[in-house]
Amino acid sequence: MIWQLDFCVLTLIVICAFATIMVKDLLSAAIIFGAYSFLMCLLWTEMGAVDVAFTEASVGAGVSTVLFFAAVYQTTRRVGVRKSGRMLSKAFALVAALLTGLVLVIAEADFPGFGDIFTPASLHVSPYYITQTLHDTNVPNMVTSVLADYRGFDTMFETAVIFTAGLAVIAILRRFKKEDRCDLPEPYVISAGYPDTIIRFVARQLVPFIQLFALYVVAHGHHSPGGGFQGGVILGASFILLAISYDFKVVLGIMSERWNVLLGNIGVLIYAGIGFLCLLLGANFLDYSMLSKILPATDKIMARSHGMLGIEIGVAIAVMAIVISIYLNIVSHGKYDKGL
Amino acid sequence: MTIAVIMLTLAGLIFFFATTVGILRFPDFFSRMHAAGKGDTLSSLLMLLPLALYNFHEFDLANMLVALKVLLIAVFIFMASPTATHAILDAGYEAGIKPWTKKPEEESP
Amino acid sequence: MSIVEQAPALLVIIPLLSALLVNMVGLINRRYCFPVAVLAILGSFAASLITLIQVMKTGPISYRLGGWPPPFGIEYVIDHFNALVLVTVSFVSLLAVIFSKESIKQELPEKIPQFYTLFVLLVTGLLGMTVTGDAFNLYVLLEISALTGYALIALGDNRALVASFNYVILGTIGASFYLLGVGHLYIMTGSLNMANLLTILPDLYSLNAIFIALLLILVGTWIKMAFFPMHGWLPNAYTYAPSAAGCLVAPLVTKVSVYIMIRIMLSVFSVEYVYEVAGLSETIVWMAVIAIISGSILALAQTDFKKMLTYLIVAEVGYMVGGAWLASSTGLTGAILHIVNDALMTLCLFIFAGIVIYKKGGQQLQDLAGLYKKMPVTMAAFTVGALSMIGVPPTAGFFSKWYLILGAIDAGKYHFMAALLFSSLVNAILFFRVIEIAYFEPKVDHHGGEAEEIAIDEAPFSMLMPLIIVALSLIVIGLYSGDIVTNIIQHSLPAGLL
Amino acid sequence: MHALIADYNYWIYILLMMIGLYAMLAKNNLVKKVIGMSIFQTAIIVFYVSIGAKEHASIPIIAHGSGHGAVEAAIDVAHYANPLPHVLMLTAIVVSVGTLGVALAICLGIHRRYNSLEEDEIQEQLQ
Amino acid sequence: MDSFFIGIGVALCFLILLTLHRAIQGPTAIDRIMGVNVIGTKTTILLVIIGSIYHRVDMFVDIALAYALLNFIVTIAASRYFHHRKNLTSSGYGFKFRSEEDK
Repeated sequence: MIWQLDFCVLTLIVICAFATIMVKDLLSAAIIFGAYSFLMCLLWTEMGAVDVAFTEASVGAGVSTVLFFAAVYQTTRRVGVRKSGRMLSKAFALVAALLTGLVLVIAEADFPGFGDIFTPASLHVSPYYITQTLHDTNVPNMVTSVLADYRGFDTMFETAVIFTAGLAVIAILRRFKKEDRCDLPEPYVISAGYPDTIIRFVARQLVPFIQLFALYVVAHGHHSPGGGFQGGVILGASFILLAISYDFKVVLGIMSERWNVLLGNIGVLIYAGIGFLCLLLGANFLDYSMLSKILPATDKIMARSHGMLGIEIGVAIAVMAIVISIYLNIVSHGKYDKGL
Repeated sequence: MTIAVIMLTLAGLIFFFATTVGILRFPDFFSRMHAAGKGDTLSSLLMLLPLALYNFHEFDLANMLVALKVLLIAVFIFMASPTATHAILDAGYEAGIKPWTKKPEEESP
Repeated sequence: MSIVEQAPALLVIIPLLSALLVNMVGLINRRYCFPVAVLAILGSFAASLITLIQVMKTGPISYRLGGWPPPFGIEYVIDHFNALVLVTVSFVSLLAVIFSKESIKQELPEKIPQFYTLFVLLVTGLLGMTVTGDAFNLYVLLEISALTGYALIALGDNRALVASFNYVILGTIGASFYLLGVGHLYIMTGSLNMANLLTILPDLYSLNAIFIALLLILVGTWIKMAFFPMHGWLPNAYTYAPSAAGCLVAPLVTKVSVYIMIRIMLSVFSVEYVYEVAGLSETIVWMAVIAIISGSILALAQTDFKKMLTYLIVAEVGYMVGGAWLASSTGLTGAILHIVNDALMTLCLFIFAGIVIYKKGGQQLQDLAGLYKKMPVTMAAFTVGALSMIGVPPTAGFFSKWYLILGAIDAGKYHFMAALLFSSLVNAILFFRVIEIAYFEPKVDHHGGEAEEIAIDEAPFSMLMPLIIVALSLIVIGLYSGDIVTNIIQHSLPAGLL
Repeated sequence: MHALIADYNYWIYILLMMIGLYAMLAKNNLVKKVIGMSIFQTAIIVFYVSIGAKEHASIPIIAHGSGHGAVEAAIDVAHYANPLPHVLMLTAIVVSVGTLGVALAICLGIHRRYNSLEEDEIQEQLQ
Repeated sequence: MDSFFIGIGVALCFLILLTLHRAIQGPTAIDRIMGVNVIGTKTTILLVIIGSIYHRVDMFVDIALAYALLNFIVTIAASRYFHHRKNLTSSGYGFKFRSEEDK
């Protein structure tokens, strides 16, 4: 960590958070929230959490902000004022927030100092990961090895969470029939927009590059920050770029809705399937070392490394499909006709 | 080498500063965008170049790769930043922002 | 590898894999979704039964995921308490999924694959939460079950969306508080494994941070279980959810949250800490008393049958929280037994409500008029559920309430006993009102006057069967609750308790 | 100076948490609540990542550790940041993005049915 | 050299603060998009600088690159909003301003 930068960035973050909450326009709030996640990414990097920073960069900058834009685009920018009971709800929220803050401040007094080397957290379990990761798994990136192997079960459910979210968005928003149970008129008549040649040209040049880069991030996750999740989000973001700069139909032409759902399934299935394969081979669930039985020319350590690569690919596929699906559903309000 | 790195970085910083002042002080959206679009692109190049140089202090393959990647970011910013500027400007024009003129009664946001 | 050894993993993996399968099969033909979902939950029911038998034979089981030793990897720990909750969860979800077949065809015909996938994922999350021995893993699973819960509730009618949104906000606060509490434990100890935390924590009991960690986790779980002042999201969410979703969410989500609370109390903090050092016992029992009384009173005020049930859930949560904090082993026994019984009772009543909605299209109390003649079997099963809710002897509800009252007397907390009796009284009033409407009130015909002959018009068999099974099981569990207590629950109580 | 900001991260996380919680409870607009929710979740991430930070430590990727079996003789634990909180927070970020997606989807659904994102206007229509 | 880079980093943070003023102040939403875009570029540079301070630039370049890519996508998405909804001046005036319906 670099405490000078730490100090500056944290101050900026608080300013951003305040502004996001205070600003009385949803689009502006979404934009400032984008800046907030940029700064968050900076904070993680400066504290040495490169993988978290990568995820925040791809998620915060790539997905969350665009999702907010899409949602604001499909609803409204207006922020109204509560007509009645305004002071009461504010007072209640203020009391709740202050109470929580007070409790946390009391707890904070007992914490070891920030950046201290001799804290329980850095003395108890984590030294094992730091010293043993190369020995156990031959993966120099400890975050990847802990994520995909030592605590691989968490990550499987993390992928399942994303899958659930995608499915939930489809279940809530997708309108399969032309007419729906709701008879309210469409809230807005949306002007068609027009093709912008410059943006299209640049996007056309960039998309293959972005996708190549995403594959690199997935494959190189053992040695550098990155991995399945980040790569998947970047892949998904490249499709989002296509959908924004070209047309909704272009993305659907490359990847139909059915394929998209199927890919999301397949991604999680690869992860759980590799775990299940280990179980069938006689080890515990997700114990990749057993994969050395079926992988040619690998010992138990390399089998762990390969197993991790396999699940990273699964995560990438699932995350890509789900990110696309969530975006398409939100931006077209579940109708899959046109978007931003 | 170190001197070159320091000089270039400082130059980049000055340009960044100029950009920021432009963004803050110019009277209307289009002129602000002018400052942001041009200053940003140039100063990021001026910043990334010394950083690439700094990593290239020892000649070896890994370092060269890193330096190339840093330059790749510069190339990328050179592609993306003008496009983004164009997109924002276009959006502003579409949305109907009126350019600033010196006449005080026509003062627009 | 033997199936017995791998059963702890299987009981979570089978539903997860089948959830994916359900979705894929749904792309081909949505008729296949239901059988796959049933098979999945049947599989995990079998696995949890195997686990229960194994636990009763050999004592607590530990399963290492990925083969890593506990503080470094994630561990499943199954003792008698888990195993009992596991069997309950999988049994209830099995009945709920069978019930959902017809109901979902009527309510959400175009979203069957999504519904079943989310349904099975919710079961996965609940089973995983029950079985895990890692504090952070529990958070991830908590979020799976929460996300599926939000979506399943949002599938209901227009009001359901608003209710679901409130649930999202409050549920996120709850889960985040839990995560924050785990973070406090982590910063003070460096470990996330529950068993490991239990051994490290005693040296740190004097610190404020540990107390606040407990407080944060408690508040988090309380929001999730809708303990009284934090119950705001529950009534609307459960009332307006699709009835098939309600049958799964209402009996299980709050109960599993109660389980988590007790698990954290016993397996992370020790009995001495939570009951003596922390000094929260008195306050929380009072809170439980308030929860029981206000839940009951709010239930009295409802005209909507389903909403009445949701307020009863709020009151029942008060039973379990209060019982767990009585600081007596009888009280804790009562709370654990009540987790099982309340899950079954709630399921019974929600299936009944689902059948009424399916047949009548409404859920007001007046819609129940004349039902005894029309649906005698349904009403008989409902009566069993209602009697159990009131606490009439042969049914299960009586025994857990009995243990709770004994526990209250043991601990000298007479206000809690009074609240329990008051709540039973209110339940009696409520359900006799319902029974009266259904039995005596004439069904007003459109032609005016009383309809002379009402043909028996029962719900389809796939809806009736789970109702009958759950009603029977309420009686069976009531008859065998002594065995359950001596063979299972007694083993899960910590040694240090009176 | 250094001692003064030793706990700065923890203060800021509490502040962010309070901002987020306030927004979730007090704001009338549903999307604003969702933004508050995101801030609330990032506050927890700040807390966790701060646990993992170590002074003068590098990022948690072992340098020059390539090749099978080429384990460096001594890996100094103090030289690398604690990877475990990073892993946990990766999961938490993913969860928060999932929650964000679902929450926005519900917002859209509500807006379609009630044509408003304001809590009090929706409540009025519900009555 | 490290302290030089830290100094540059702090200076960039200060410039971000100034730009943030524009991003928060507005006056229009498009001004904010511009401000955030500039902040994004500065952050990209800052990421590489932090990498230099850690002497592990090879690990940070990927993040910076991904960052630049996604910053571009966000900017495009935000500006496309105005191709569909031409309601710039209705709201987004000043920091504390009236709320207006966008039609």
